[in-house]
Amino acid sequence: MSWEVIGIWLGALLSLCLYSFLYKDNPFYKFAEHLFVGMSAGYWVIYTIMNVLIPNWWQKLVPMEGGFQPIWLVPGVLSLFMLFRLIPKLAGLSRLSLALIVGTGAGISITAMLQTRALAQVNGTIIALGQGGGWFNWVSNIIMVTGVVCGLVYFFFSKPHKGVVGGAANIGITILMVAFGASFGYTVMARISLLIGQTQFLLFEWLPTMGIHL
Amino acid sequence: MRKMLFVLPLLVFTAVMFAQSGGLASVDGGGCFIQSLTAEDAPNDAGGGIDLTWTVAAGTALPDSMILERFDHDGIWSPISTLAPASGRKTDVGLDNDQEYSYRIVPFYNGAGEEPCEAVTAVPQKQWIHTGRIGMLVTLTLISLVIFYYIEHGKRGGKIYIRRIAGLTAVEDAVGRATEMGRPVMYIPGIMDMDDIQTIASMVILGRVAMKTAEYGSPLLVPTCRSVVMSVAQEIVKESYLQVGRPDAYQRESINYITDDQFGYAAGVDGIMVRQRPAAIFMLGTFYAESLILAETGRSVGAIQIAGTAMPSQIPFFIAACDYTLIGEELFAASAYLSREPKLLGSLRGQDIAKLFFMIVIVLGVLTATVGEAWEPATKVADFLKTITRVE
Amino acid sequence: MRLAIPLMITFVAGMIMILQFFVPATQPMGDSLQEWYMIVASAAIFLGAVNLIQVHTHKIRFKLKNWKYSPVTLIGFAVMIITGLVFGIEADLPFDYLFQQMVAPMAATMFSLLAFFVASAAFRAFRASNWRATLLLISAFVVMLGRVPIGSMIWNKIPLISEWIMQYPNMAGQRAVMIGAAMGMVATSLRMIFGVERSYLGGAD
Amino acid sequence: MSTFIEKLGNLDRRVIFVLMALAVIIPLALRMNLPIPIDQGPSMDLYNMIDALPEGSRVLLSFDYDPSTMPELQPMAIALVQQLMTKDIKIVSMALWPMGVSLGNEALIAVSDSLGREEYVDWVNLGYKTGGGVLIVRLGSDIKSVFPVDYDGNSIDDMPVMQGVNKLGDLDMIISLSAGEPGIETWVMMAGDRYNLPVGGGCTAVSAPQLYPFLATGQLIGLLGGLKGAGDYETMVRVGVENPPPGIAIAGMAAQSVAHLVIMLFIIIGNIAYLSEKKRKGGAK
Repeated sequence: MSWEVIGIWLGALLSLCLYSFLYKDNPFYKFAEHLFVGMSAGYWVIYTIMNVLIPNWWQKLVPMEGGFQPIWLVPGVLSLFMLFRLIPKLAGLSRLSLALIVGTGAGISITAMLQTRALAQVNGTIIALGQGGGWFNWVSNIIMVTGVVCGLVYFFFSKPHKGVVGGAANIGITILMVAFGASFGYTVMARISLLIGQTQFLLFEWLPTMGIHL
Repeated sequence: MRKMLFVLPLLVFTAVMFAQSGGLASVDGGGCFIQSLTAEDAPNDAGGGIDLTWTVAAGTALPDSMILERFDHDGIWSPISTLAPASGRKTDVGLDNDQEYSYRIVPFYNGAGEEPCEAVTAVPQKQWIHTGRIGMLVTLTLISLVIFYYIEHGKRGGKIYIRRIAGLTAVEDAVGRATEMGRPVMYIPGIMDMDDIQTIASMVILGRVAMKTAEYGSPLLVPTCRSVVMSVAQEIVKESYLQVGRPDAYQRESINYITDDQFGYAAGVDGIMVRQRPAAIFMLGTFYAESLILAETGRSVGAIQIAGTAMPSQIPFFIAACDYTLIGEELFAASAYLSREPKLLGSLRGQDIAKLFFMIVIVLGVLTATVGEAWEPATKVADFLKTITRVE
Repeated sequence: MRLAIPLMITFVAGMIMILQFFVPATQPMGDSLQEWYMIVASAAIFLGAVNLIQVHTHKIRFKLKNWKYSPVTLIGFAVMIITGLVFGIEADLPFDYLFQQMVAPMAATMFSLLAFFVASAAFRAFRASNWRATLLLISAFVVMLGRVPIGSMIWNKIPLISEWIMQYPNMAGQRAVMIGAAMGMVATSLRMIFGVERSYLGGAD
Repeated sequence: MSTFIEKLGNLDRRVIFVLMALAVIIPLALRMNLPIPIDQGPSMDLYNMIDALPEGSRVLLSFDYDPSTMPELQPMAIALVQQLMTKDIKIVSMALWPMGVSLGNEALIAVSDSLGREEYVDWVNLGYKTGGGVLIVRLGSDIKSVFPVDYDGNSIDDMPVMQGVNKLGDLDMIISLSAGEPGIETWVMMAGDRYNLPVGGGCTAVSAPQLYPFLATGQLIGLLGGLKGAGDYETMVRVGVENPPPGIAIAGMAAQSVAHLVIMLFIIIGNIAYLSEKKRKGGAK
């Protein structure tokens, strides 16, 4: 029995264990779930060490061509502070590391979100209603622009949704519902694709190892 | 109010919109197979770059290949790149700022280099303002000003209304119901790390939910996908229990790390759901494909589910499988809604004004663009609006 | 006072990231900051690892419910760590083999459970209980039909209608959500950077 | 009668699960085959955009997915590589997802061998580095500092395919096959918008709707959505090619159709049950 066949069996049996959850919770699922959690946690630890900490930190602190770059001690110390969470007396120091993570994340988000999610979308919505020509495009474009504007009205929090604002918000939530329905329908296919992929694995890779060829 | 001072430097940047061209050097080939070669400082970079463009003359014999050479302060011409024998552009990078560099192109026929065309010179410089992002800088400055203005307004006791958000009025009922049934409350903060703004928003809401579970005395389970989120959650929940006066009821071990793996996390949380049978499940934060795996399992154990995310692709699944869903920005309004803290309500008011600004831009832009098709001058307004919302 | 230094770090880090976006000359500074932040965020994974070990040894020691499965988690974790440290992570070595043959199929299986859940969620949730729910139902139904060849066999206009729904109402809705959420994110980020919101540091004010 | 229909409305979800499983297994096991009509739209746009690139152009192909989304994205990878290599376009590939590297390599090697292309001359796989958006920004200023060596550990300095490619701006187009973040949206934000490069690619069907706005603004030039997009692309790439390799995506489409029908059937049953219950309750008043 080759390593490849053993691998296929491992994968297939674990898959079946996890699928058994669809019926109800059972010892097979519990086993696979616990194994999955443990192995994946271990994988990410190793992965972080090998792919981030060694190349992006250690090899910069102590470059292979020799020398020592003390500036890289700073992230090292901050990382250490983060781990001080484990020592109650020193736990407060981890706030410094947390502050760096949150600050950098917030700074990146502001520009990235404003650029890609707000300004670019506003820019894309500024169109001539007659664009494309013909009454059908007029109607479509009007639906689009009204949808964006009324959708935004729905997200008004500091104005009561009454009168004109209420009417617009109602149109807004209606458009949102149509959008969510469409997005759901569009996604069904992807979800089934995944099942197809797993089924193909079981039917065309695992069954043949037992001499069953479909 | 002091906080608003930060905008001053931003305004100064905006004021220095002056052009900073490093000078455009250009030569006409004059008989050479290269019709024109230009070199100029690469725009909007931290320096060290020179943009080169060249066009090949039509009607002359094309060389087999061309070599781009650079003359730098070492005083020698050194080849830096082989070019395809066609018109093109290239950016030379890694240069020293404020030094002069010259470039020329040497043609190769049958493997032998011939007389190069005339050289051009440019000086790389760093820029202090990204010219393609000035519109965005102005917008960001305005939005920040408005938000901080209303935060101050709220702090000073200005009255700010907040509309009803169904999912959030249900928080208290959900926790209450869990207590009656003697079952735990589960809080899932998404699968991203603390640098994600949705996770941060979720942590703030967690503080509020924890106060409720502390008051009602029902156990709170917080399985997390990230280590940092776990430790922040522990800190926040502990603080909430302390504030409500129930530090004894805080259980650190019920807030734990599962695994960084997206589906490993989903498998683990599903397991906890079917075994602990929480009566209320909160799913607030950034979610990807695991959203429906969690929500359907939560549904099958009969929990009241309140979900919220700004991920457009996952909202439909939460709507289908949960009792209440906070859509997009509602997630960020949650902390203000639950706490009614004036500064947060103020911030929300500021966000509304910012949205109003974008709505006006859209409506004005669409109207002028539409009118512009019949009456030319109106397009100028639309073009202006498109320019300020375009970001390079 | 104990929060003064962390709040200052948040402010400086946030401002550097904003600045480097608008001021090209400061980009190198932004790049280094991002590298630092990546290192610190990654190193925190050890906190989780310690927690995982604590939780499961605790379960075993006190024989809590389902404690018999905890050794499975611990062994799985240990095996990955040991094979990774001993053999490295290159392809075709034990660590990679275990990942490819065990972890990856389990992830794919969990992911594929969605096919079932999508069906049950659609069955239960898509009821024409009011006109808005009916619209949601119809748009989901039409788009679903438009995605598979059978849709166009029933009526060749269905893929076009489905495409139209995606391009207009869907796009309008997505845009409204995106712009709104962006404002929420910008405001939250600003509150973080300027220390208006600080509960994440533990302890309100 | 009405009570039976109403009972159907509260069907145990496990019945649905069984039928879904059968809907997928039976067509696959019997190898049902349904014809695929190609849609006009984002898939066609991507095809045309690549088709218009001159011979010898350089394209960055980023494999931003992992085995869990292979069924949808791997067929796209193969079809795209086929189109690029057939047209003699040079491929510089990399991955933002660790598992994407080997998946991408499989596709590259398979197609490259069948068409007689040469590694390092016609294509190269730079491998994976962590960092997502940050990484892309760094690639924008200097590729060599991020990837001094390729996936196999060879220095990229000496590779013909990398001649003249120092930063993202030296490439002609970016294609990302993306299963989420970091992925196509990251490329749009960090590379497309910043360096004014055309960005296209493929994604899982689930993320397609949220990428639609980027198509409309031109931030994305084309997009393959899910298995359908992959199937379309396979069909387009196969046009005019002698003895095309068997399409992986086409095979799965039959199962897709049947499974969709089952779900739609359940929605209809659910609604009939719901309406009949409502009617009866209304009548009883």
